[in-house]
Amino acid sequence: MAIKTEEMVLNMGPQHPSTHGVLRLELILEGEIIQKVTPHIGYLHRCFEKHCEAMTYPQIIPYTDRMDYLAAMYNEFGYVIGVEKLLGIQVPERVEYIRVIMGELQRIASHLVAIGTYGADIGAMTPFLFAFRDREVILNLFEITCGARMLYNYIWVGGLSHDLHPDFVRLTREFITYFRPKIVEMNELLTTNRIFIERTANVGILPLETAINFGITGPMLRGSGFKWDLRKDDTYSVYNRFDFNIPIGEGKVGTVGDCWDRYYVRILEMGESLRLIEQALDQLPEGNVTSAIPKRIKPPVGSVYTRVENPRGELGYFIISNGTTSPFRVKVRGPSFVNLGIMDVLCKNHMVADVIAILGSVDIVLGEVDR
Amino acid sequence: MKSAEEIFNILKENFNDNIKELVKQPVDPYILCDPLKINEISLFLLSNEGLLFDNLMNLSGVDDANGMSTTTGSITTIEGGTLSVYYHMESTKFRHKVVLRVSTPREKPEASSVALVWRSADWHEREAFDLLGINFLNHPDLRRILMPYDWEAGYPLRKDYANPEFYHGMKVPY
Amino acid sequence: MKEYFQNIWYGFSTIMIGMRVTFKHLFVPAVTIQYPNVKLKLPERERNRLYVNMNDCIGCDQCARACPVSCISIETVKSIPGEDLGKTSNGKKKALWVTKFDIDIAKCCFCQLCVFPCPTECIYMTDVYEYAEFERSSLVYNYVTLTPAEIEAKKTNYAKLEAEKAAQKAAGAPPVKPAEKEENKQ
Amino acid sequence: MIVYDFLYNIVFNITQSAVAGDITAMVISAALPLLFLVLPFAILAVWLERKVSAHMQDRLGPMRTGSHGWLQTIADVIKLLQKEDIVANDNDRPLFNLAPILVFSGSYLVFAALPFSSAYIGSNIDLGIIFIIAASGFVVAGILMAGWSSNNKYSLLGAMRSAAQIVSYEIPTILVILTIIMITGTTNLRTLSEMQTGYFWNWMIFGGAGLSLSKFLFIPFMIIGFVTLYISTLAEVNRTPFDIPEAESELVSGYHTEYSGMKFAMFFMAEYANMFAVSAIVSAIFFGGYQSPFGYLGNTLGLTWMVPIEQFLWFASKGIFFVLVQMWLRWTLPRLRVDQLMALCWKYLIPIAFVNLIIVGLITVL
Repeated sequence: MAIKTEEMVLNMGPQHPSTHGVLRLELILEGEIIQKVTPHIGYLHRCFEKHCEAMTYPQIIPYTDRMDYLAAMYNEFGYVIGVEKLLGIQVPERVEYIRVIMGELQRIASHLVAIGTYGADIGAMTPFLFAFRDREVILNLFEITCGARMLYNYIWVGGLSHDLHPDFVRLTREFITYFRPKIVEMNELLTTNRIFIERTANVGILPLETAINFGITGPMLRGSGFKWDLRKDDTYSVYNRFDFNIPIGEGKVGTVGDCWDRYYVRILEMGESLRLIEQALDQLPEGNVTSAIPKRIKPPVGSVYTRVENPRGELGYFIISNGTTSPFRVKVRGPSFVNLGIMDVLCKNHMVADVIAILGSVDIVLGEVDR
Repeated sequence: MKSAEEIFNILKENFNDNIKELVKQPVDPYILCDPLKINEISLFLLSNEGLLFDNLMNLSGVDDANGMSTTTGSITTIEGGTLSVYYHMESTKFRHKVVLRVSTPREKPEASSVALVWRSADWHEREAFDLLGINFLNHPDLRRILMPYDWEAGYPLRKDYANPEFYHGMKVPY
Repeated sequence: MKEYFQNIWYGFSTIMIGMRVTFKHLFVPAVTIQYPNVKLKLPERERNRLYVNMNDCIGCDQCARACPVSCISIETVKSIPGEDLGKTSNGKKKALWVTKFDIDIAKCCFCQLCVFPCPTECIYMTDVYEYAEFERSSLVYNYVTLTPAEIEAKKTNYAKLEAEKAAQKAAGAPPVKPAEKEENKQ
Repeated sequence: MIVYDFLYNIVFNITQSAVAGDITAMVISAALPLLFLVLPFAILAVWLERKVSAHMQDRLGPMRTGSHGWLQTIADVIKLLQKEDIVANDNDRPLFNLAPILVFSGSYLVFAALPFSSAYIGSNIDLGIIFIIAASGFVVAGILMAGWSSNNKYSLLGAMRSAAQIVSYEIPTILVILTIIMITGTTNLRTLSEMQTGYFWNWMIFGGAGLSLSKFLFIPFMIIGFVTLYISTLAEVNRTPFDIPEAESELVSGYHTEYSGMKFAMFFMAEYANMFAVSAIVSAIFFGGYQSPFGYLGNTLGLTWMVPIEQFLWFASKGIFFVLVQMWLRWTLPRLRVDQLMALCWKYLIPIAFVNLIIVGLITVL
């Protein structure tokens, strides 16, 4: 006679230290083995899209900041590209370069949070604080540029709210020289650590076909070994002028597409972003950053779908204009939202502790999942 | 790499009347399709050797608000007209993109689900169902996603949506 | 067997490397500061509490319209001829009495959108960030310089003027010709 | 022993009863560590942990209460004492209330048999080491009780993990201790410490006293034994990388999720007291216990009364050193998964400890 067992339903979240916000995962467990994961989202739903319909185009920008609050610059970036496409305006070169610099700094900051919290999820607190210490330097750079540390409202339709601070270029170069050794240190402390590898290698393997079918993008897709980066593959702004690599998961310590690969892609991407920033700083042209800002933003009737490579993946804005000063419909395709949908596939037959490891490697921001 | 027109022609050959027209606009032209055949069209787009649209970038429901609008006091009601769903897809191999659009009557908004073609559509469709009330036929798990499961005050993204006064005894507009 | 010992060695060596890193950091000076005792110097573009310089405000309502969260509410009364409201610091002539200028700083999202449209640069963000209150209502800042009595006076003055004008119109000011009216509309 | 005799004499003089004197002296001398060692040490260790972690992470840590925040833990304890004691409706009340006491007494029991100095050992039992192992196993019962009675799934998972973990890791611990027993032939911790007297090369980690060939043969195996013992004791006190029972990021806080106020403080204190206890055992077994590595100042100066005090200081500093290493490990390493934890125990530690035992046995026979 078989031993009678009972499935246990464990609600992980909405208040839980490592669900990165108010996410609820309904785990169906057999012992400690996961049978099924059902993510329940919406605890942070603010109806961003409904808000947009009542506001003018520039007023939406502070709201886009609040979606993916760890990569606010990039949210603005994507949004303004969409509106500029609708308006059909060209922005000055200097603006484009500054946007790229800001976007890449933001990518590093966002990846630092991802890596740091991933370490904390796995149980190592020190990398978390090291990551935040370094992120602080980037936030200081943003602060001298636009006065805000997290929700910038810096990138505007047709331009920027401020020009760079006179010290910005020097401080950014200092940051680059400061930060390179820190990546090595992070590798020593966490990436190559045997326990960390044990916890993440061969866990939550995401095969490439599944990833594409699920619409997975960003470091997750690249972790599965697909060279796909919108900065190169559907280039926007001035990214085509820079030389940078797209790191992909190679299965160095486990299988291609496991948690470690996703993590390591982020580490490598930080290095690539540093290279990008260096090149952009070298080529930074002179110019006026506010000259192309339209007085009144009133795009013609039409719709546009733009997408940018957010630190978390493909951030898409679908904007329909009906010719008034506020959009008719804005739909956001959040990378975290789509990436979270794969939790069930990744977690099946893993243990409770792996759910945390997998969720950390998906790197969601609930502000954007729930919008 | 195929342009929207070429894709439209291929689709027209295969699906005749289910493909209505190619609407041209300055930025992204889109193809208007039949809402109840969209799953077959999608499957064709995904599996056709020359198209291979393997990545559904975005799926968005839209309230077209093109019906009769009557306003009494602060409450607006819209009758007739359509709700639409836009499908943005691309091929990671050929790097071409296409936009499909289906329109379904507001009173009985139904479209067939593409969640089994692209799994990424699953949550997008749930979101469109949740916020606009578009019923996706044959969807594996059509539940509310962003709003509370017991939300009864209608679909927030419709243009005639009005906030309820109370939700579980809590006053809604603060 | 070889793998077994390699595993052990790998585990040990990486743990040692990690421990070396943390040990080094024991002697690195801390990056944190003792906040209320030590304060960082804020950069000049710092965006914190809003401030309105009422001497310069002309009551144009542009900031209120730019605000995405509607935290600014402004009411104005037109001045009557003969009243001198003074000039703003950049030479604009004021024409409106600002009878209400409230900023609900609890709602404010610090986006700075209100600052840019201001024609007289009278609304700006300061570097004050310690303004916690015990009451939510005390976070609504009133910037109006007029006393309630004055506001009442301005309102009645204006109402009187309006009434006079209306009376004048009714009394026999030459009515505008219908044809002209239509032209104006077009 | 001086403490015991001293107390015994006082009571005996008053009551003229040997039984009364024996019992009173035993109770008081066994209770001394609680007052003078366990609580102060726990308070010190919590503060140390916070400072060590802070400095490793380029932070300052507590700075306000007292110089460099050394009063912080005391303030925390006072706060915890004032807090409401929350017992949820569905908790199993008797077990829920009993569990923290059990856990605390489990870790406190260990202190009774620790040889703090040649003059003082709470209870000088001959089965010292075995008693300590048994007593620390006692903690499992408390943890299981806490997990079960909390009626919380996280607590239950944590408790189950903890039970499995502690029970498994006792095996390598005992195997290593058996190696030592085989060499020294004693389980009395005081005798064991006395055997390692003199200079540091007489410590067990360097093969014990004497200058025979076997002493030098022992050294590598003693080091292996020490590392194995240290790792397994680390697991027994649920410290990172083996803190899966409380695994903050997975199980919220594991078995003490539902506890608040003083009951939580008891778990907390027990954990830190335990840390010192296992470090003390490691130092007693391998690093000469209370023995100074360089001889005693008291002996040189001719002040024999100073020797026990010095011994106590040496013992405490050795213990605290190993506690610091535990903290250092904690703030460096991530956490293992529950199955990997078991794999480490059964696939690595136990075979190594066993082979070590056999080899040491062979050397002893030779």
